[in-house]
Amino acid sequence: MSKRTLRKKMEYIKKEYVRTRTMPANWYLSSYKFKFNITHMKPFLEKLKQKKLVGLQCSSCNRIFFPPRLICGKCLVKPDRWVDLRETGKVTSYTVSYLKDPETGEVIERPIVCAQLDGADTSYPAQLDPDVEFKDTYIGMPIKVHWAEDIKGGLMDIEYYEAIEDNAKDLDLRKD
Amino acid sequence: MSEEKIVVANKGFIRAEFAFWVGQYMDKFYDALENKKIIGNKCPKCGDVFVPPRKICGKCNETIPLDQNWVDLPDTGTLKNYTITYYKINDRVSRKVKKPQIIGMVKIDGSNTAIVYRLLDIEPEKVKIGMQVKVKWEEKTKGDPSDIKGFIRV
Amino acid sequence: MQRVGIVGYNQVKLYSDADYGRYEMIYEAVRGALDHAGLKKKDITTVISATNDYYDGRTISNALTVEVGGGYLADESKVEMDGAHAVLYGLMRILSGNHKLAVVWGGSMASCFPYHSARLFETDPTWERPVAYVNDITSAGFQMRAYMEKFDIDAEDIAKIAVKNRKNAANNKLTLEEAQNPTLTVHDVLNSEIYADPVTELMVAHPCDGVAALLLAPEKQALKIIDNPVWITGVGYSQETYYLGDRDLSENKSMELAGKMAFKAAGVKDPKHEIDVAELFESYAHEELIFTEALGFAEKGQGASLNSAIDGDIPINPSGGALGGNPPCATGLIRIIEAAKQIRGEANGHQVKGAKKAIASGQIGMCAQNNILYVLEGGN
Amino acid sequence: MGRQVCIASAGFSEHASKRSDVNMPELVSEAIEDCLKRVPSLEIKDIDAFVNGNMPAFEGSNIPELWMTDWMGARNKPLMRVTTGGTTGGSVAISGYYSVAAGLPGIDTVMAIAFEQQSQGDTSVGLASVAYGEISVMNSLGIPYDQLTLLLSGGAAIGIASYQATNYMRKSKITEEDLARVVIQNRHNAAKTWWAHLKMPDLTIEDVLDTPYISYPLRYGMVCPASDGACAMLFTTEEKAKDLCDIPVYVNGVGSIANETALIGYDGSGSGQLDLSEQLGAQITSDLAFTQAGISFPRKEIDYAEVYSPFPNQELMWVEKLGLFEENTSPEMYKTGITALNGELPINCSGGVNSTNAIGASAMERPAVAALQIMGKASNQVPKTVHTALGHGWGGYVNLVTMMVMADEPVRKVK
Repeated sequence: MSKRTLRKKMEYIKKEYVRTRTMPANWYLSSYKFKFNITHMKPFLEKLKQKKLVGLQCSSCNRIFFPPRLICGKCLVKPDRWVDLRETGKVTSYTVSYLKDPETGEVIERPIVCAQLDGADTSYPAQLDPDVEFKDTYIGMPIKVHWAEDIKGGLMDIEYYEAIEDNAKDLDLRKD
Repeated sequence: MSEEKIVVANKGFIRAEFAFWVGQYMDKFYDALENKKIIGNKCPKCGDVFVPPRKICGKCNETIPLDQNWVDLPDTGTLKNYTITYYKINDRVSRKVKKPQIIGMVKIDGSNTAIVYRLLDIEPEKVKIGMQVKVKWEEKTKGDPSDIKGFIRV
Repeated sequence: MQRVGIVGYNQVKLYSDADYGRYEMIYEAVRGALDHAGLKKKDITTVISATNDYYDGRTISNALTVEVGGGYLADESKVEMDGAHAVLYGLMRILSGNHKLAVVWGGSMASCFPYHSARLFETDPTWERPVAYVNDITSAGFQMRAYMEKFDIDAEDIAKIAVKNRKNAANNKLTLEEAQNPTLTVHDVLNSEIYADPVTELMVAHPCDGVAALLLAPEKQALKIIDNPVWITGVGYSQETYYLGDRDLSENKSMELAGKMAFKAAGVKDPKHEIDVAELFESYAHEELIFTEALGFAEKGQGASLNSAIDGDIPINPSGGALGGNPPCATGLIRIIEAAKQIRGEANGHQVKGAKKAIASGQIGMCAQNNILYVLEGGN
Repeated sequence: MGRQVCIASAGFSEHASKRSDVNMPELVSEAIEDCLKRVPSLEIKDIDAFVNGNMPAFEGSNIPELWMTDWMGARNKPLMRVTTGGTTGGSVAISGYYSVAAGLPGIDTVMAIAFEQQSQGDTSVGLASVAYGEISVMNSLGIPYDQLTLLLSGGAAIGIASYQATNYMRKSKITEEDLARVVIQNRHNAAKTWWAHLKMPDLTIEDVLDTPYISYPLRYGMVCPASDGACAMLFTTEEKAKDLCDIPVYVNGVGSIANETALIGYDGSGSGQLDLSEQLGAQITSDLAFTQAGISFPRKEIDYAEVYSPFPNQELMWVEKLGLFEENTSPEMYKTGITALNGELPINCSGGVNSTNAIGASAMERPAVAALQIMGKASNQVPKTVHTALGHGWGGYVNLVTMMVMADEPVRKVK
């Protein structure tokens, strides 16, 4: 956690234990490899290049996965139908991250959201427009894809999600 | 799918560090090693002597008190078993080295267990099970297992 | 013990560096097992996986395999031992009466992790691990030397086992290509590179990539699912002490105890004559001999005199055994699958004639510290 | 089919941030000693089998059961190792139950042990490695690592909890004060539990709200500690348990239903759980366990609950999702003292995970404390008689749950 410096001590009843020596050991994840089959991502990434959004649909339970999934866990089959999705969606969950700016050392509060595209049945962590204050973020907030300037055919082509006007009449749904 | 399969194999790059508390029994043992001495502890029930010391004797499930039953042991022992290997293993990789290592299982005289260390200054052909060996101490001891550099033939 | 039916199984072919994603491989194994039994995802009530955090390079190695392993909204758990131990937990869950169909899968990809380093993590970190003299390689050498010294056995006898298993592996198309060798000789084995003298490279079950899955069901359900389930009638498992210096490495106490427990449960009184085929998880060729003796197929030190070829007295590892490919966490599971295949007569190319009762084993630890043994039977 | 299973005893080691005086096996042996103290007629050699577990990557040792064989008394005994991350303890307890229930010949008395010596390891790297592969695959799909770190600053346990907290806060409209109140109750309870870690008898709501945010809305003062500790439970058959102890605790229902992975998901394919505070897995698990235990009205029939709540918002959420309270009413219950030690439905009287978190052991300490409450032997014993209790565990990638329902009376299994 990056906020170590800001910690304030909380006192509790402590017991002291004899301190014995330690033996060192390391776990080098650098000696590991992680293998993934990403064949199913290829059509998705190609569509992204054309600024189009597609989800992968399980033909057994009709759930639509965005980003595409290798396996539908519910049916234990490979989803194989591509469906077009709109650029709009909503925030399903959010948190605020506190990261230090590497240059100024200032702690920046930025909202990280889980975005669900309209029509899709899954959400994924994404970034919100940097201009949106974290205090204005709420669950159910409508958002729209903001494309990056140079499209590379990667997940970063969706640079961030911008907030759009909330048409919901029921303002109760907003966070207080 | 008829398309060609794409499999990516990504390398990791982080590392986790660990520091294992050795506990008070082993701490005493390492204190002794630092002074180039070997100590063990004795099960009050069956009388087995353990090197390194343990809290519980597995045979009788008897707890050995921390402040009792310590035994001073010599730095000599008998070779019970050995193997020769070109492999060297550490936490990160295993690799093959040019010069083989002879790893021996040595029963310290007066103890009932055996410890595993390198055999030094001996040709592989001359190693015999049952031969008498002696600890070769590291010059600068640190109070860890590497204080015993290995065993040499008496 | 009530019998539990094996109703389906599947094993992905073993590769030294598979062109598979991890999730894809798990999915293929589990889906294949369901298809083999003609079942659907919704039939699964519990899933037990066998993976290891240090083999997969991730904490909670089962957390992200829920979907691909068929665990979505099923009672899920993980046994961090050999696949054969995961079968034990699946078996317990079935026997408790709480579950109707258990999926057991296990495996890992040895091409993705430093196998020997991960094994080194098993050693005592306060004493042995900093200097790393005790590891899976040296312990193999100690074990073979102890066995040879105590019973005055030639390395040739042990090499013969490696030759037999590697030849058998050549008849089993699911084994590792590199392990198969129909023309191997004892001379080749003894003159291959030194692994940990007296063990040579060809006596070692080298780790590889692979996943296997098995379906278990209680007696009544099993008979509804398929006509010829294979029954697990006995199981035994045990663990012996850790420090190599405390153990008599020339024999294997834990296998002996596991064998006693399993044979008692299955009502096997004379294993030597009742068992038709054995699939043992031997990490090294000499372990097969030590196990045969521990199980009472031969007197202590006489293991080499037993004819364990595919047409011998007791065929041992007709599938090639672990020497035919050793995917960590799956090998024991594959042994059970191979034994089940023998009983169902599905072992193409390496079928033992008239196999009705089989045993299969799994192990973990240095010098097979923890062993598990199953007795499998056919017939309704 | 299947046997009746009883808990005859449970034991703990002392928990602290650094148990620097013992190594892992010695820590475990402490818990076993404490467990056997409560069953004087049983010796370690009478135990037929062992089930073990911890969270290995937090501790740096692979299958440490092999090494600690002698310290547990497991020499030449059957042993099985079960690990499922945060739920490890719960999974080990459940496998202890199944080991007895299965009725394998010769296995009647089973010792289940869960432990963790977190001070030895690197928890942050351990947590990062949960989805390390997923992070790398997202990188291959075009997200640079610096972006990923930002996205995944909400990826570790605390991040997940803050997602849950925002979701829960939206639904129940609670304030941070409500969260702090839960913390106060736990820490005060911990002060009365001998083995607990964060004993804070004088903590106030203001103290908690005075600490900085770690991740909105969770503050430093609300978050669980990292502890070293071990827990042991003794499972046995009905007949043997009656001999061993006065009040055998019957295990009537167990469940551990897994849900879809959340947040980045497996393969980096996104979250199957849209609302992280929904916890479908927990709901189905509690349904399953309550059905097995013959409980139709948990609110009325459960006398005591131990839920796995490293963060206060989770405690509020779990008690609702497990069916103990109506949706969005639990903050009120904490305010009115219903969940306090002398309340109608006391919750986490041991101080809960919020006060003591030795990850591998935490989920076992829940059923262990619940069982001791039924026996009347818990160190912070509730004044009323406890007949039925539950112990719950949570972990994995927001997707694994364990639960055990216990009572002083058996629910007979239908043959």
